[in-house]
Amino acid sequence: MDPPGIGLAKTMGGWRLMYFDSISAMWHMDGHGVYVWLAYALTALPLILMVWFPIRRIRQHWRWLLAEQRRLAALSGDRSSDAESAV
Amino acid sequence: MPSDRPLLSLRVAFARQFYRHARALLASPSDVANPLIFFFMVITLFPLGLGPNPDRLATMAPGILWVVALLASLMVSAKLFASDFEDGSLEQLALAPYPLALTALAEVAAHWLATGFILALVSPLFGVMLGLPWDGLPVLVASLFLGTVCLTLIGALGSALTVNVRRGGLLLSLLIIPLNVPVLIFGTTAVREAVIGGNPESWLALMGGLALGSLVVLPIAVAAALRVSLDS
Amino acid sequence: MPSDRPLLSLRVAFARQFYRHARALLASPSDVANPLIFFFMVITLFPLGLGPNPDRLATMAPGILWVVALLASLMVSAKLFASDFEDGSLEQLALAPYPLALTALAEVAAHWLATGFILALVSPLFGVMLGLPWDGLPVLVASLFLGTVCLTLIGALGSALTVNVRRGGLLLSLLIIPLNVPVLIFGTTAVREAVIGGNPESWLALMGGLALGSLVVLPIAVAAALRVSLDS
Amino acid sequence: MLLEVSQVAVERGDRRLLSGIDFRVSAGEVWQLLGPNGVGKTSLLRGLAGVARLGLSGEIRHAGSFLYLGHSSSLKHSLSAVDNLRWHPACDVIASPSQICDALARVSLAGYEHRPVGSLSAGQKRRVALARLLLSDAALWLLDEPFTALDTAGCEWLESRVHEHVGGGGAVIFTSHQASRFGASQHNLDLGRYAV
Amino acid sequence: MLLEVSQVAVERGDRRLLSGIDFRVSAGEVWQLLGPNGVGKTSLLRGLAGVARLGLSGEIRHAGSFLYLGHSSSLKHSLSAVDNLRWHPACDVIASPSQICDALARVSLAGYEHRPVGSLSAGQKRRVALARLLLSDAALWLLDEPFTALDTAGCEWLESRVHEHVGGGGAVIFTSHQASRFGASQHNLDLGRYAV
Amino acid sequence: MWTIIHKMGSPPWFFRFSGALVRWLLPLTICLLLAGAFWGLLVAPPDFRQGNSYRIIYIHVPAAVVALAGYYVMALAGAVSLIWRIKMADITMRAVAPVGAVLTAIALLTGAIWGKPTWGAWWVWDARITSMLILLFLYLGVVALFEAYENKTAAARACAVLTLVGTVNIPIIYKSVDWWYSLHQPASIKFTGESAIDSSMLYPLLVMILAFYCVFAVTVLLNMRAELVWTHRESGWLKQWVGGA
Ligand code: HEM
Ligand SMILES: Nc1ncnc2c1ncn2[C@@H]1O[C@H](COP(=O)(O)OP(=O)(O)OP(=O)(O)O)[C@@H](O)[C@H]1O
Ligand SMILES: Nc1ncnc2c1ncn2[C@@H]1O[C@H](COP(=O)(O)OP(=O)(O)OP(=O)(O)O)[C@@H](O)[C@H]1O
Ligand SMILES: [Mg+2]
Ligand SMILES: [Mg+2]
Repeated sequence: MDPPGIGLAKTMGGWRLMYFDSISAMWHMDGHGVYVWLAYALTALPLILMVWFPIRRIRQHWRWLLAEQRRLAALSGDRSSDAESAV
Repeated sequence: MPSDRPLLSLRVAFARQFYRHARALLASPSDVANPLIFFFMVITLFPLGLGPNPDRLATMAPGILWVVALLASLMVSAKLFASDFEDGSLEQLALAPYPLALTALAEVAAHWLATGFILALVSPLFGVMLGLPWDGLPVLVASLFLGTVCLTLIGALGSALTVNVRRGGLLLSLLIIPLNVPVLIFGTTAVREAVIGGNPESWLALMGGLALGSLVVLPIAVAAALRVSLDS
Repeated sequence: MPSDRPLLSLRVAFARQFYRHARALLASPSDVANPLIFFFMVITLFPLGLGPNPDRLATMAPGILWVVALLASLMVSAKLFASDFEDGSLEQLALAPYPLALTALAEVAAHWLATGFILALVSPLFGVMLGLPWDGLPVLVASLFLGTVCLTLIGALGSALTVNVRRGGLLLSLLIIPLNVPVLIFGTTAVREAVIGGNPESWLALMGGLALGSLVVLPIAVAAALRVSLDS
Repeated sequence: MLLEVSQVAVERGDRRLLSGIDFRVSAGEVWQLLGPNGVGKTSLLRGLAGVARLGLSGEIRHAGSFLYLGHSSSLKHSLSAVDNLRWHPACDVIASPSQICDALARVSLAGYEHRPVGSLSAGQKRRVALARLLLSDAALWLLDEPFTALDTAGCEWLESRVHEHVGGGGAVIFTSHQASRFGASQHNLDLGRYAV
Repeated sequence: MLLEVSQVAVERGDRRLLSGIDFRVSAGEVWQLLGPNGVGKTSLLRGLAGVARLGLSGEIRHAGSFLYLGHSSSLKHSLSAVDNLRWHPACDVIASPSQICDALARVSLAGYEHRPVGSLSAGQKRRVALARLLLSDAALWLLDEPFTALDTAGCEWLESRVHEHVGGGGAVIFTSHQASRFGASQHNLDLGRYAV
Repeated sequence: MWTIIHKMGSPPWFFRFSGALVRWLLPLTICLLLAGAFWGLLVAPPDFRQGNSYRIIYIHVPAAVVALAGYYVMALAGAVSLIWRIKMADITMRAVAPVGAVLTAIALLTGAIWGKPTWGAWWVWDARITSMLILLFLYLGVVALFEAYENKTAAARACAVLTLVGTVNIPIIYKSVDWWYSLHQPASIKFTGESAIDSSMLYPLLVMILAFYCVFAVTVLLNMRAELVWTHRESGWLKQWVGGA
């Protein structure tokens, strides 16, 4: 998969930073790659969602609050300033 | 029930009753998730009780899954018509200008969808967890599909008989609940046959026959039982 | 709940609530009968499902009996406070001039007598049917006696928490099954120890401790949960 | 003639309650069933509707469709008012959601259309049940204590609705313990006279 | 002074219903809670009784015991009337069966004492519940629509019972949609005025 | 002590404080996660017995550890909510439950995936696994109970009761499941824990555990903020905040 000669292990001037020799070795992991990467992917997804959902909810609520305030402001005749996100 | 106007078609009547009931059952997503979690948990109890030996679990898997299905159907069907009776819906159902058997069937269908159907759908997962061989899984699903239809209908009959607490009804329902036994036996046998490489087809065919027969006969019996309960 | 008159003694208050509930249960036996039928049915079915190999049955008998007992108690507890809530008795109970925990305990006791107690009483019959050695039978009865106390109390907590929510039935199972797990494990282990000639006493002692602890702690939790249900 | 009752007798649990009841209800009439608690009003009404015919003897002849509203409201507490009316088990026509919201607004439940019926007050639940009177096109109404739990405005609304209905060629039979609500146009059937 | 309510506000499910309620009930008084359907009468009464205090704020002070009868009758349908009253959960004194039969006879239920309550008519069930008014010695009664389902005789009985009770130094708070039943001696609390 | 509790119980103060906290905790968490994952996946040497599959440990163990700790956080919040009736404790409980459930699910999932190459089966009824499964049910029970109640104050009380009873039960479950296993399961399955873990493998593990604690903190805080913004939409301080921001 990856062109020969780009050994990951050689990057830092001979000092062995990475354990794997090549990208394909990294994917393969002696046959365990499927499991390892699957596990990491299945962890990353819920973690991202867990952060993303409440942020989205806060944004929605914040926008609603802003709209409400603008509406009230428009009713009372003065202007309100723009506001940034609340996160 | 005389009426001088064109009636709803039976299809529409069925659909409406089904929909009403399904809505009441599944008002929120968590209502859909709850049966799944319930099955998951009850299945977990068996390894806890029987010990974690995988071989032993595997041989018991058909029986375990079927007992859980039976339990779920009993738990659901005990209350199938109770709320309808208490809030007066049953009276209105009896007055509706279409056959009571039909509308009762619609309710049963909604209930089945929320329990038996879901159980059948997710049963392969539990089969795998209990170590059931792959060959058994399709037959497991098929047998649960067919079997839970019978179980739910039988449960509905029991519920219809006892909904207006009367001793006679209780006695009858004591007689009826054991009707579940053949279903259970056919179901587990079919799955076991599939696992040992026998021929599950004949058992499945039998269950299919049973399910069809129940679908034809039991709604009528349920309707009759409901009318008796209302009358008393 | 202020009151300027001498109150009933707690004993009398307990006895009255117990008696009321026991009478009501006896008058509508289908709630009690269904779980027992379920128990009998399932236990009789296991030999059918597993094939008649007596050795295998005997080793699994403790687990089977216990799991099915647990499932039966699950069916019962769903209804524990439901009727009280619907007919307004729960409000009156909360207003009564003695602790709600006490009266709740009285109800639970009546329920236990009608289900757990009977189950424990008849369990030797089923033990024999499943080929459980004689040595195991006394321990089976003892463990079910103690265990069903815990199971019923935990079920009461679940019922109290879900009595005022839509579709509480399955939610209830979700809440109480995790709490039931230790009881199940202790119970099966005690019986199994008795069968293999180990010392079941220490396990029974553990269960006794659990039952006592539950009797002290859970009624209070149940009372708190009932108040929440009334409040919402 | 919308309903003809002749020589009807009512039994409940081995006890004869009423016997020899005879009357006929024509279009444009309002009938009130009167009588003390336990005389058999509900039993008779359920018999007329055909819900429970076991203890009934005699002849009951309907001409045309009817609508029965009993003591209990036949509402599912977990469904909203709109859903309850939309999928009501005994409707033989399907009302659209907008029609239903209209009807709910007319019983002063605007704003409560989509809340679970279980979270309404007693009178509000009764109003949801009564909204069926606006959605049905049955000629004869059989109403069991319809004024229960209603406030003054609700009672007035129901009275005017009944007037409207009988004005349009319908008929109403209802039970109530209160004094005559419909003045001279109302027929009274005192079941005390038929009690055994 | 049997009950003092100051600055009470009532909320139900995130919605504020009532606020700023102030009143005190002394011995010998009859108070009627008035207001249209859904204004919050039941919620307030349950709060006063302490059944549901979650949405309630403000101060409620009781002096002495009270009796609460809600919309639902707190009767077990499978038990007889006598058993229901005998083992009623909120009784703090034990009435003997003969006392109970006496009380049942006074609400015109002689002959129905030992039948399951589920087989009584709506008004008869209500009468069984009201028989508690004869068996309790609480000073303050909190009654939620007690006249519902009662026939004329039943209403008259209840009125006379209330008169008797307040004459003996008790007090009564009740809700009802009907016009004033107790004439000048009655205090009205129109909750419409406190609605938010 | 009291001032702190009172401050924590005050929504405006908490809103401001958590906003500041999240603003620097979120980037830190991401850095820690990436660094730990990089280190564990690509830098650390393989295990001499399990080969590369052991790299799952860097998510499996942190998730399990934090999931277990999370329950105690929830129980603490439940106790505070029941005893002092502090609204903020309700919100904390509500915020922790789903996070704990997800972390438990991650531990289960990664464990199951790890089991396939190691044990040859996706699932075995090992004591630890089973107790983790029961923990998941406990979390899901709290989430479901919260959703089931319309009135959120009542929901919080109900959940507090459930959580506290569950707390008593957790040690019992843990112990009993352990006994259950040790009695009847032949010792064919063993965690690798017996040999002391090499430091080249340990450090990334520690980084990942720290990272997962941060994830827990950040997600709980975010959940709480989302809840606060909604429940306090009518209150003055939030309106001022919105207007002034
Ligand atoms: C679904 C399956 C699994 C679950 C639910 C699970 C759960 C757990 C739990 C709860 C812990 C304890 C964390 C702590 O208390 O500190 C843990 C630790 C650990 N697990 Fe798993 N595990 C599973 C599968 C596996 C597999 C397949 C392996 C590898 C063969 C494994 C290896 C480990 C190791 C090495 C530790 C940390 C060492 C120790 O302190 O015991 N786990 N796991
Ligand atoms: N369980 C509940 N959850 C949420 N809101 C409720 C609940 N019960 C009642 N409500 C709402 O609270 C308000 C007051 O209800 P309440 O039952 O106190 O009214 P009420 O004055 O007794 O009316 P009625 O005369 O119809 O009995 C109503 O608007 C109702 O919609
Ligand atoms: N399910 C039942 N089984 C046996 N008897 C019953 C049953 N229901 C009612 N009864 C009896 O039948 C009689 C009539 O009851 P019904 O409900 O028809 O009275 P009603 O006139 O509607 O009274 P109310 O004004 O109280 O509503 C009563 O004496 C009652 O005891
Ligand atoms: Mg009646
Ligand atoms: Mg009310």
